[in-house]
Amino acid sequence: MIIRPYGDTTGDGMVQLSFTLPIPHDKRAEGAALQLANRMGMDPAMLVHAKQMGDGYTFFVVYGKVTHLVDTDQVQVVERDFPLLSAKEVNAAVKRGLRRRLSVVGACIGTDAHTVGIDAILNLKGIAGEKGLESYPELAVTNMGAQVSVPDLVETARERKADAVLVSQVVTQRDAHLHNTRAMSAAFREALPAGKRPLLIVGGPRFDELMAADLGVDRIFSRGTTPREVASYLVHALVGGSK
Amino acid sequence: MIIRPYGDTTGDGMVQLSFTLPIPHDKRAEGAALQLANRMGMDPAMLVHAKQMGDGYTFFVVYGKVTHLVDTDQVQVVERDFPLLSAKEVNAAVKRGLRRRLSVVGACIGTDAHTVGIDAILNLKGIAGEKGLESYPELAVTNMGAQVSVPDLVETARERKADAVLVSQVVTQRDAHLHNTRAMSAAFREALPAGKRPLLIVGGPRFDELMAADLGVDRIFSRGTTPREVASYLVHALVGGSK
Amino acid sequence: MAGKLDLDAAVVARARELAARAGQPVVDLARSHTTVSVERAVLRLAGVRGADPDGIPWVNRLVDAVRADVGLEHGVAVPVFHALAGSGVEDVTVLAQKAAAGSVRFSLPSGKAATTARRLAKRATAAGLRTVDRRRAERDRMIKRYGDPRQRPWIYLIVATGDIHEDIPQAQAAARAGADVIAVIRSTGQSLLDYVPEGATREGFAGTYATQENFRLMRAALDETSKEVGRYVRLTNYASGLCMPEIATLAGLERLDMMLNDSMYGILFRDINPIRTFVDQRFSRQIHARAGIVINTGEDNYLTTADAVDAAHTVTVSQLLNEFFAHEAGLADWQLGLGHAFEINPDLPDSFRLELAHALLARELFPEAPLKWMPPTKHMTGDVFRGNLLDGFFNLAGALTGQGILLVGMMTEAVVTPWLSDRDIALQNVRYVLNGAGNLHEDFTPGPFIRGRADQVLSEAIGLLERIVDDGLLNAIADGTFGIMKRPADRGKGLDGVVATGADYYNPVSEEL
Amino acid sequence: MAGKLDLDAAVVARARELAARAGQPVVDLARSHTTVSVERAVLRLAGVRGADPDGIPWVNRLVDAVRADVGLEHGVAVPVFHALAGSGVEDVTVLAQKAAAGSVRFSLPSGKAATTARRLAKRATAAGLRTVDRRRAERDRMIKRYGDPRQRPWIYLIVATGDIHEDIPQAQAAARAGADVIAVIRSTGQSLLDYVPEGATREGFAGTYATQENFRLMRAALDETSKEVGRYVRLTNYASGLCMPEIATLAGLERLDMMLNDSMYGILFRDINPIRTFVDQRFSRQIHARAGIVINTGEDNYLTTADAVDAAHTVTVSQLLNEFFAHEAGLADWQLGLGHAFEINPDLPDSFRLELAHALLARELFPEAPLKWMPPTKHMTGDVFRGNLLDGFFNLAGALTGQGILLVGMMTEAVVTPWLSDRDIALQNVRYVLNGAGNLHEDFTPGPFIRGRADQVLSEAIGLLERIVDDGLLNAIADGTFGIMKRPADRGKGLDGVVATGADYYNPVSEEL
Ligand code: B12
Ligand code: B12
Ligand SMILES: Cc1ncc(COP(=O)(O)O)c(C=O)c1O
Ligand SMILES: Cc1ncc(COP(=O)(O)O)c(C=O)c1O
Repeated sequence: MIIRPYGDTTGDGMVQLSFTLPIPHDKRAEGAALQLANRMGMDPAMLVHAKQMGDGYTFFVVYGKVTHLVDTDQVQVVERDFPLLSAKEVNAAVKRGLRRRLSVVGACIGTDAHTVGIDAILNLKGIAGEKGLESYPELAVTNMGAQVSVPDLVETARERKADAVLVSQVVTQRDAHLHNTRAMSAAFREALPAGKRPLLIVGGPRFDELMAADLGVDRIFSRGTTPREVASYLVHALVGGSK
Repeated sequence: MIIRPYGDTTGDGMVQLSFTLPIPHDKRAEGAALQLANRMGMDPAMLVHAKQMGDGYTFFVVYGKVTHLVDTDQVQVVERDFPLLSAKEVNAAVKRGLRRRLSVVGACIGTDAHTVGIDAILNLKGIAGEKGLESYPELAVTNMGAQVSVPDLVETARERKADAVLVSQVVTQRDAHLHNTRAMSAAFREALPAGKRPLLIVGGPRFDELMAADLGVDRIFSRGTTPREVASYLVHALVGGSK
Repeated sequence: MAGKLDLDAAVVARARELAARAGQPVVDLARSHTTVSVERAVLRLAGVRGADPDGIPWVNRLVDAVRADVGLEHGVAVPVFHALAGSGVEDVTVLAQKAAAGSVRFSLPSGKAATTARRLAKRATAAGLRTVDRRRAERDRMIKRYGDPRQRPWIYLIVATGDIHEDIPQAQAAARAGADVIAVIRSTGQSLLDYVPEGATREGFAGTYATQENFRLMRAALDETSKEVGRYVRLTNYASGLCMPEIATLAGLERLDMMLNDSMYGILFRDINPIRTFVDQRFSRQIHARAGIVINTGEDNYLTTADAVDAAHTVTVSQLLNEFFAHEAGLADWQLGLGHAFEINPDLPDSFRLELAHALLARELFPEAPLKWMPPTKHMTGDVFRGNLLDGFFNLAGALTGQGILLVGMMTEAVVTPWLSDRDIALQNVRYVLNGAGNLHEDFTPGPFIRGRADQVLSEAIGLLERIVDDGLLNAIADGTFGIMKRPADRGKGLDGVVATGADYYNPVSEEL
Repeated sequence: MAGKLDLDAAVVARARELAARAGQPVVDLARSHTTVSVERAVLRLAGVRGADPDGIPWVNRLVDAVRADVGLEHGVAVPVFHALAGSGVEDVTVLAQKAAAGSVRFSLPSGKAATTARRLAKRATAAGLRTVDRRRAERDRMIKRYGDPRQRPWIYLIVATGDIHEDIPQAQAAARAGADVIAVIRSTGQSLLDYVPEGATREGFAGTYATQENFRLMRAALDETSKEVGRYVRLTNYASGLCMPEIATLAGLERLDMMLNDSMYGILFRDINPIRTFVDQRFSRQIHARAGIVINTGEDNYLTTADAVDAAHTVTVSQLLNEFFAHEAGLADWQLGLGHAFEINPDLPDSFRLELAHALLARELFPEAPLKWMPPTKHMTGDVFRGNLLDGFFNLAGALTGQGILLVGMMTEAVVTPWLSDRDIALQNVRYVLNGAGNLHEDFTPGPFIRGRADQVLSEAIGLLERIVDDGLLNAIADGTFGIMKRPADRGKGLDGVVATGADYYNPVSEEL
């Protein structure tokens, strides 16, 4: 299906854009702002606000019509390609499929100290009304907390014979989350042979779920993930043929 | 000079974008939103907010880096190509150059009833600390008010032997301002031979000043115009060689 | 919300008395004139429907024909029903068509024929009024069934796509998202049309025409939504401009719930002749009174052309006049959505507290009226982030001062007519403020600054009313007292549609109202 | 702003007394221990500067060497100055380099040699303290010359580019645009470094390292700007993490004006050992007291992990403890920027009034302290339009409840570290609210809801303090009382840097403070 942005009439293509240019405010700056909007495909573009900040920067707000079309058939997304199980089903599948508890090791790595996200997935308390993985009798969860170094993580994963390693990354400035994830997956590749390596999962609000291969991990979870989704994925990836 | 948008670091290229797509919110919709951002040149684009409105629409906020460059040397603007005169200078120039009062007829045409803008230019009160054209002894101003029809305007311009006709257009939905301006300039072309035609000026907050030729007028004034600018332009265009 | 300002009751009474004295001469003027639109409204109630192939309604053609033959000083009712009785035609619309074709002529009967014509006219218009009454009863039933909004202020949202079939889903979505009142704003220019367009609008400019069919379509859609959301969603339009009486009538016939209807807006902002306006507004308010419609007055507009601090007292004066005219026309206090607005320059020190003073003054002067509180527009800019913030403080001021109807501000006010997403963001803003701080009035006890400012505005209003009583309201309007717009009584559009009534003027509708 | 809540003075006194009883055992613990960072701070005051080629500061190398030879239970001062006296080296930094190279050994002198070493140490550190004193006098002079901000609350803005040379122009621009206080937030992870990095930072992550050079560069830049804007612009950084005492010292040496410095933040949010933290915070606060620096505590953080309504009383308890520890360390009330935050779920009914209750309680419990009021973060989303609105109501709550320091919220809180334009929009928001509604407190008289809520929080705080007095503060921390973080006293980072002091422990700086 081909669609266009919608302001107040079907097909009007209207969008709102704001940005700063590193130049003082004058007519030429406004022209430069419109040039950018035009290059982004806005035509006509209306410059509705311009404000100089300090000596050499100007903030702009532009409204206008984009000429681009959106083709929803071409959209690439990571759709959930596994069934969403109840806690009961997860436990039953592990028991039956693995005949031992599934070992999960989680951590915030690098200098990232944002544990609320990984805690939401792992801790009893959970999130959005769902209990975390600790509440699943058949999952053995180790939550290493924040600012864990990659060597410590690998070591612990080895110790706990981790089936899956769950890593959270929230800080994204200067692509910290990407660097840290790559360092982590490389370390596991180095430390363990292919068959012995745990399933690698990263999560955090600013990840692009399409980048798993690029980052060397098995799966990425982004904004709004719930524990049940993660548990279901673990069963799908590690236990297989459940249900 | 080549520049890029500035978020918090020189060259980071960061911009903010928001729009609605006429589809319900799900992963595919988020993918569609990212597709649009990508087509607009944002890469990477972070989808930071998505909210369904009613049954079939979703609002998105996207942040990210645009790959486009801005070349300030290529910017086209209508720079003021005439000297900015004081009221005294304007009056003196008219007196000397024309040897009679310069006749100005102003109106909001079509169904547009927004007179505040044209009044700011014409009325005594003026705007931004500058008095309006009525305060210039050498200008004879007729302010026809709002919702003036094009035939009435042409008629009055003829009657008052207008040297210049000033038209305001504020409402832009469905390009009303463009349609009305074109109708107005066509009517003057039809009614009066080239030499007899008054100078045609339009103004309003959402005009693109580059469109004068396209709309068949002599000059366009946009946001933040002041009476002195208009008076100076009148001298420049109608009296010439002043100063 | 009683008495946070401790206004002096004697001063308030004095203000009302002055307003009555200032308004009475205008009422007398209105009683002694009719207009083409008043007469057309009568014919609409009598059952004339539809338009000619050029889109000119048959009511216009009929009134023009009557006027050409016998003038309007007697009213159209008698000549029309006299002609109907004589022509053998059953239907007034058919009569109008014939009249337009020149195949019917009008004359003034006398004696028994006149009595018959009056009786027929009365019967026909009574049928129209009965429909209005039925609609009102229908509304009462639906409110009983679905309920009123759960909170005050009621949340009032505008739609304005120019296409009724695009407006409808947007209005329904807005109602689902929390709007209690939907206003479909009109295409620019409708005010100056001396007829009411017909049919469903597909392409208006910055609004959708007020037509009977658009009213019907939208009301039906909102009835559905009312059922769905379990709350009666009100519909608003504009009884303003040259066709005030007719649009009021159509609103009554199609169960609109509120109408923009001001005694001076058309004069000031559409350059409509003052007498035309005062005659039209009186009739249209009589209809609104009968139909149980809440009117919304337009004082907010003054603050878009005049300064909101300097001209604060002109708003108060206009509200007092609107109240007087409304009562005179039969409207009850609960029907008076008197207008005012959050339009003070936000850069002014204490701007928010000045807003509170003004808003609270209106609240306490008109304790029973469901005041209509309008958002910032003049000082909105293309900075939409700032815009949403100002709207939030506007919402807060509304909650703190107990406003009745909150017209939801849009962050894109200075940019475009509202987008779907603008409305969603705006409603979210309202919800946050009402939910999180809606009860803050409990903790709001105006200090000397706010009370002093309210007293000052009230005393300036009294001063102005005294001058108006001396000079006459028409002269005050001519002098630019309201909104800095100067409008002399002998100028403006639509003056040729005003007619002084004769001794035998007969209007079967006015008689009933 | 006196007594809108009418808090019961006896109840307030009881709360303070309980806090003192809960805190005293921890003070005793702090007095009987030292840490590697306390000892390094002593050496910094004594004049050790710079770092080895790997970036490890010479103070670290020197303390490590002393510890290896004689342990730390006696303090570093005596062994170091004894070695200095014996080595013929003039400069302590050179001594450190030699020690690192293994060419100096340390021993504990006794008798006259010990007295000499003490005297030398005291002389050296006194020079450092004199610099601190000079900086403080310098600040006083500049405040006299340029003046304090014209309004309360002071406007506090964060810069965080990760590059000090990008931070500087942004900070200057922010000050020109109205910021009264600039905070350079630190690169993630600095808290857990057991040394203070050296030199100017060009690439930090989500912040710029706290280094002496960065402090110097930024302070110099802001001195320029202070002159330009005619108002002394304050500079803030973080004395937090494993190097609290040293960073406090560097702040004193470089005339920083405020420092984030909490008694429990490092324990809870950086998993630093509790005893390490309590020892370090005591010393760092003594330095802050001497330097005339205002501390900012971190109670706001609890509300990012715990619920702001459920855990409101834990904020109050922590503020009372922070106050007790601060007073004990010599800080005056005007130096206590106690933290709290606008973190209640905005969807909660009456959320804004609950915020007012909490904020006012803090205000009236600590009437002389310049409370630090933190903006919404947890409930901010990618909807930046909504974000700017919430920040506006946060600003309003700050003005209504008389907060001292307003940390300016950013609409992009949930998205990115602040952009230049975010800061500009945020400042515009603050200006609008303070200018337009800054005096609204005059009209704010809390009703039963707000007063009841404040009383409830205070009584819950007393209940919790009673339990802490019984169980011990360390156990309460171990149980997850604050921010739902469980931190046992025998765990956490930096424990190996804690040493119980011996009877002969000598610290020439502590003696002076
Ligand atoms: C709470 C918070 C803190 C708390 C953290 C407490 C704690 N114990 O976690 C405190 C106050 C300590 C803090 C400190 C800092 N913070 Co902080 N903080 C936030 C805040 C307000 C909320 C984050 C949060 O808890 N979200 C709620 C959780 C549930 O959501 P989530 O993390 O997205 O997790 C969900 C999914 O993403 C997913 N998920 C996440 N991880 C994983 C892992 C796996 C395996 C899976 C399957 C799923 C998954 O599932 C979760 C549940 O749905 C955000 C702003 C905001 N509103 O988002 C800033 C923010 C994240 N912080 C930020 C920064 C910069 C910092 C500091 C570095 C500032 C400084 N220089 O001092 C410090 C230092 C922190 C450090 N070293 O990392 C920035 C990051 C900017 C960026 N994009 O790079 C933000 C965005 C604020 C900002 N705009 O500046 N912070
Ligand atoms: C005041 C106002 C009104 C007043 C007008 C009173 C009056 N006598 O003018 C009232 C309340 C009557 C009104 C009504 C309506 N309005 Co109105 N109104 C505004 C408002 C709030 C401010 C406009 C203004 O006065 N600006 C200040 C002046 C000084 O600025 P300016 O016009 O840009 O003029 C400057 C320059 O542009 C230039 N300039 C302008 N004209 C000319 C001409 C010449 C020759 C020159 C040289 C220069 C020049 O110089 C001026 C001085 O610097 C704007 C929203 C906003 N904040 O911008 C909406 C707005 C313009 N209105 C709008 C609409 C839709 C309407 C209505 C149609 C709504 C309705 N359907 O009922 C009605 C009907 C009006 C009609 N028929 O045209 C829309 C237009 C949307 C669009 N882009 O198409 C706006 C943007 C609001 C919105 N978002 O919906 N409105
Ligand atoms: C009373 C009143 N009538 C009508 C309108 C609308 O304008 P128009 O007459 O162009 O439909 C307004 C403005 O909002 C108003 O306040
Ligand atoms: C007291 C205190 N210290 C330090 C920080 C900063 O964190 P970090 O220790 O990562 O620099 C905060 C959080 O804002 C804080 O409140």
